[in-house]
Amino acid sequence: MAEKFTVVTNINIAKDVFLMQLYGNTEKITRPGQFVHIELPGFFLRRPISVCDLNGYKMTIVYKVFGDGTQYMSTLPAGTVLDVLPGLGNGFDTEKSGARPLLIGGGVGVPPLYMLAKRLIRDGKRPAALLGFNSADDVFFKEEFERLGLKTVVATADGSMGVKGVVTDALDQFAFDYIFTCGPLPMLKAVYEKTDADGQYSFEERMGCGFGACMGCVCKTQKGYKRICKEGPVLKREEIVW
Amino acid sequence: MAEKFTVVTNINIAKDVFLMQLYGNTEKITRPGQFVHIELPGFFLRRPISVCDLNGYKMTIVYKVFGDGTQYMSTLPAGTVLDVLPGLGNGFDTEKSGARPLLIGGGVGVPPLYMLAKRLIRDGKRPAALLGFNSADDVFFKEEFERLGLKTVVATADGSMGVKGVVTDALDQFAFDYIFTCGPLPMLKAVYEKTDADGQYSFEERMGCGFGACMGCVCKTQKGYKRICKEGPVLKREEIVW
Amino acid sequence: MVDLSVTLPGMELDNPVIPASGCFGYGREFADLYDINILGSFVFKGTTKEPRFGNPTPRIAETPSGMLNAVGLQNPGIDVVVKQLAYLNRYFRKKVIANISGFSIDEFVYCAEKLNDVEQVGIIEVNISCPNVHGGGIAFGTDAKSAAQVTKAVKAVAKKPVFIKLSPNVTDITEIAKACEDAGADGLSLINTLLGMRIDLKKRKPLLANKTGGLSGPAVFPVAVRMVYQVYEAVKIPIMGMGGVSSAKDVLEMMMAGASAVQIGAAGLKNPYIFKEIIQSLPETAEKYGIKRLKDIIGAGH
Amino acid sequence: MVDLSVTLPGMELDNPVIPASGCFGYGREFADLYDINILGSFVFKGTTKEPRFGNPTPRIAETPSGMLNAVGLQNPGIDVVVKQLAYLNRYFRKKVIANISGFSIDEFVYCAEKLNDVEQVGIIEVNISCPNVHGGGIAFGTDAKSAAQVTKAVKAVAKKPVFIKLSPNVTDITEIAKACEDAGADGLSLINTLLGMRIDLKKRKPLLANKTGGLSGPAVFPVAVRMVYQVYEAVKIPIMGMGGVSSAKDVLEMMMAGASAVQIGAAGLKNPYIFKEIIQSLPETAEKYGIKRLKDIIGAGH
Ligand SMILES: Cc1cc2nc3c(=O)[nH]c(=O)nc-3n(C[C@H](O)[C@H](O)[C@H](O)COP(=O)(O)OP(=O)(O)OC[C@H]3O[C@@H](n4cnc5c(N)ncnc54)[C@H](O)[C@@H]3O)c2cc1C
Ligand SMILES: Cc1cc2nc3c(=O)[nH]c(=O)nc-3n(C[C@H](O)[C@H](O)[C@H](O)COP(=O)(O)OP(=O)(O)OC[C@H]3O[C@@H](n4cnc5c(N)ncnc54)[C@H](O)[C@@H]3O)c2cc1C
Ligand SMILES: Cc1cc2nc3c(=O)[nH]c(=O)nc-3n(C[C@H](O)[C@H](O)[C@H](O)COP(=O)(O)O)c2cc1C
Ligand SMILES: Cc1cc2nc3c(=O)[nH]c(=O)nc-3n(C[C@H](O)[C@H](O)[C@H](O)COP(=O)(O)O)c2cc1C
Ligand code: FES
Ligand code: FES
Repeated sequence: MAEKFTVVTNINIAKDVFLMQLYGNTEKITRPGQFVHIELPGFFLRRPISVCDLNGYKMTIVYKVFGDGTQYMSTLPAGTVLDVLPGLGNGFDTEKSGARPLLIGGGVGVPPLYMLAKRLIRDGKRPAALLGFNSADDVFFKEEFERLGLKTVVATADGSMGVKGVVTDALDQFAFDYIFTCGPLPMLKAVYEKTDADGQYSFEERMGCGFGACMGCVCKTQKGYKRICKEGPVLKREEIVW
Repeated sequence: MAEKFTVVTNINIAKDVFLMQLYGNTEKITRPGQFVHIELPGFFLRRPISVCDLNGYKMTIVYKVFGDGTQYMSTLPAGTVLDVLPGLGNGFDTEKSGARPLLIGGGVGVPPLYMLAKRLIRDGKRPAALLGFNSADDVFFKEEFERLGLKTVVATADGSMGVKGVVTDALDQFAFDYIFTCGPLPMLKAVYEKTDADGQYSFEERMGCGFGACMGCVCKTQKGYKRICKEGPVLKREEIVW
Repeated sequence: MVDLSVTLPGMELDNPVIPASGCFGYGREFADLYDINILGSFVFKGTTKEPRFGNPTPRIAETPSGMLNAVGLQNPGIDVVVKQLAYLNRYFRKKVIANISGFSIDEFVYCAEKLNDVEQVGIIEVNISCPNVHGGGIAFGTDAKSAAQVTKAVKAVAKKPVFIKLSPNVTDITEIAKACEDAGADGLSLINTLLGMRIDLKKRKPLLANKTGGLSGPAVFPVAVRMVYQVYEAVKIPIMGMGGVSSAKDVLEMMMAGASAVQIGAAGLKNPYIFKEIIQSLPETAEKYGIKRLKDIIGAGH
Repeated sequence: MVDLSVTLPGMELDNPVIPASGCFGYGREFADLYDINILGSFVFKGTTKEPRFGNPTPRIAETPSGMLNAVGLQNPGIDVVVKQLAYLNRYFRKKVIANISGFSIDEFVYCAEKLNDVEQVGIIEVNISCPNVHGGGIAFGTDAKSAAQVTKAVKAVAKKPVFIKLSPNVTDITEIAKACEDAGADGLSLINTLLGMRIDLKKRKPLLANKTGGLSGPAVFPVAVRMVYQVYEAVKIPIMGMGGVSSAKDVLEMMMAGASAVQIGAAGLKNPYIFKEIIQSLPETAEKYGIKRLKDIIGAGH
């Protein structure tokens, strides 16, 4: 009775990174930054993956092969039916955004920012994108953000594309009044420390249920303990306790 | 490195009974009465199923939906690739057969007798077939045996087809000098008790490995303990201890 | 029609399906998905005297057909919980089962007393077996004498029937079960989680911040069935059986082993709809095995 | 190139992969499939003083990600086994590990003595933990004192290094491990199977003729890792780790928990080629985690 989603495409778009389109009932997905929890045959726990784009009943996710589960996912042919819990988590609150938000993504933190960018544009904002990767091989979605009309800067740790360094080394290329960011913890922390701008930060945690029942994913915030899967994954800057 | 077999067809041929054709390397299958051990995704142990027919690299098996594993098997579409250990067990020794062997099968004990019938005919014997089922709905392969030219009698427990009763109630319809039989334990025992004819009996046991390593399937015989998966599933009449 | 009803001390259940403690919160998240009044009852999250944050994260790891958790009894403390329970009847009308934990006998007693006047609580389940708390929590469940002491102390104050929840991490679970029965327990719940560990190959460290965690899910089912079976032969008080149950067939198997009702934990974390699915398929499944009244099969496997 | 070699008392192994007792017979069936000299070593089927038929069938049941077995130590008795071992070198050139069981200390001693002169036996593994034999077999493994007595008695006669194989069905495995170490054990093997049960819903009886059986396979892996981890911290003698290992990654995890070598049982019954597959993929897998010599990661998870 969870939703059934059918794999439409599943293609390799960067080193170990795959883009999967799924067809199914997406009605529960209301905000960018929400995630879906995907059951994979042979694995006990579901895998949480952010919604990257939404077009009616067609949902796009982008994932990196990290361990056995995502490795298995990357082998699924079109037509595979997956059991999915859609629309989990709070997602980004676009109403809080300033007029010129900067979207900062690191690695597989980039995908949810794509749907976010579309929503912000729809709301009349003028977002820009700063995307961090390890190397040119890992880069994806630069063109996609550009095609949406965003000023898009890529930073790579080895300098093989764009700015050499981490995202915070390229912050000065932007004028912004708000931040939306998603990526590895050290990146989130560096962004937090390097800027005073208000903003929203999306976190990761290992999950049991993904819908608030097990207390597996709890983190400490300025406003008490929160479940990353339910009151998160997005925390407001002022809530964060490092 | 076990053999990969691809499902070619998987069709319902009687109540809860399916015929599956598989394509793969069948070279290890040398005798009728041998079985294959099939790995099913999501199940820890393999499922032992007798070889029913062999045509080069095409193997036919016939199985009944009994529990969760065979239920799952019945849903597999053509093209599914399965991991199979082929050619297990001793199989029937057709050289020992008399000139007019009677093949007695009960339920899903019938399938291995089909490949056996073909081999016996090739060897110049004149086999006949006596097939027992619960009800007309359950009957399968009557025509197949007839098409091979065997006199074929069906017995059903409820009398809805052929002789009313169990196989031993129809024994007197045959003149035979040897018996090959496969079916549920009570049937094997009844056949053994009702006839003096020499013959070979195929047994079932729950298996761990299926290839002789775990001692999970051992049964007592007149010649010491034997592994049903290795020195069986076929025992000679004189070996049997009930 | 198959009769699904079963009986526990002080509770008549429409069916034996009960979400297990720590895997259902207070039911709120599930009530958002479907009407949870279809359940036999549910056990709410383990509660202690003082509020507890629990263990640092990661608290969850995956295992073959199961999971490890090291939540460590995160809860707002019994006083807050008692207050919140007043609102429970807005989405659940039946009696619930309260799960309490403690680090000293006094703490167990304190929690049990607080629950005496909470009308919606039908049974108190005393968790002497949580493997994820340091400082003695588990010691009560691995030693027959301490188990009996906790039982006696809680029974002395509790106005509700008391079930003791046993740990599977013991050499002889029947010894502990009998000690609890002798000390006055009205029933037993088993099993809690098996102590396990995973190691992160990249970090070369235990994956869970707490190092070890409790194993649950289908992987433990055969261990749970065995323990329920053994305890059923050792005691006369009713058993709530759990550990790896994830289908209607598993419910029947657990009952045949000796359970009067069946709790489900990990399987409901993976699939929140499983309680509904199991309750809906129980009649048909029972019929397949010639079962007319579920009550009839309690201990039928002996 | 990754160095796969590891060392056990009296044995240098090309790699840590060792088929576990009772899951490999004497290797004959596997030697028919591929050259088993690729193995680090193997442990042969548990042997007792007298020949044993074992338990009635069914002896095997399936469980989620695992299996139950109640074979019950079927073997032709140590005298016959010793004779047969003379032919082993026709298809296996390396040293093997002998697994012995008994119902009294004398029987263990008898078997150990018989093996003193069998050149190809490198280590004696003393199984004080088989859950499938009635009449005390398991009692040795669930009580520290008895475990120490068996160890001392076997050590007094054995000319080969002695590993004691521990039962996981205990409250505190470190206590038993330390008792064995103090009594002179050269090493420890863990874990044997967890006691489990399945019930046949149609027959309303335990599925196994023996009622209970030993659970093994991937389901038990996290329990095994936890126990190896705990025992590694409690003793100084080497550990052979096992329980649910079914991939090269699992081998590494078990070694990081503290195992000097890794045994594989149930996974090889499901897939007889798994030993070969794991040994072939170990170098690549190790490299992925920056491992140059497997020896370096023994206990690295602590
Ligand atoms: C809210 C959220 C959104 C995410 N969105 C994306 C995304 O859009 N694209 C993407 O590539 N990745 C995303 N991730 C990370 C992704 O969930 C993990 O990479 C993935 O679960 C790894 O699974 P595995 O089987 O390959 O790894 P394994 O290590 O084999 O997984 C074992 C267990 O650990 C969990 N796990 C491992 N790494 C993580 C992690 N980083 N976060 C949470 N659980 C983890 C797995 O879910 C599984 O339960 C997201 C994580 C969260 C929490
Ligand atoms: C040598 C041999 C040949 C066989 N040939 C055929 C055949 O050609 N057609 C056919 O329909 N059936 C055959 N069977 C029986 C078939 O193996 C079982 O019906 C099947 O394994 C049941 O699996 P399941 O998952 O549906 O049942 P479950 O009960 O869910 O299976 C659980 C476990 O029990 C084992 N098991 C259950 N019943 C049997 C049984 N009768 N024999 C052995 N293991 C069992 C399963 O293999 C599995 O390991 C044969 C059995 C043996 C031993
Ligand atoms: C995330 C999680 C949290 C748990 N918290 C508690 C708890 O607070 N109190 C308790 O008695 N048991 C707790 N348990 C144990 C379960 O109630 C149950 O005994 C165990 O998980 C076995 O059942 P299962 O295999 O169906 O999950 C918890 C289990 C899980 C998975
Ligand atoms: C069929 C079978 C037979 C076994 N026989 C023995 C035995 O004779 N002696 C012994 O010490 N362990 C025996 N074991 C236990 C294994 O050696 C091993 O300790 C256990 O199965 C855990 O490892 P695994 O999960 O890899 O199977 C047996 C296990 C199985 C599955
Ligand atoms: S993952 Fe269960 S509460 Fe968040
Ligand atoms: S099934 Fe393992 S020896 Fe026959």
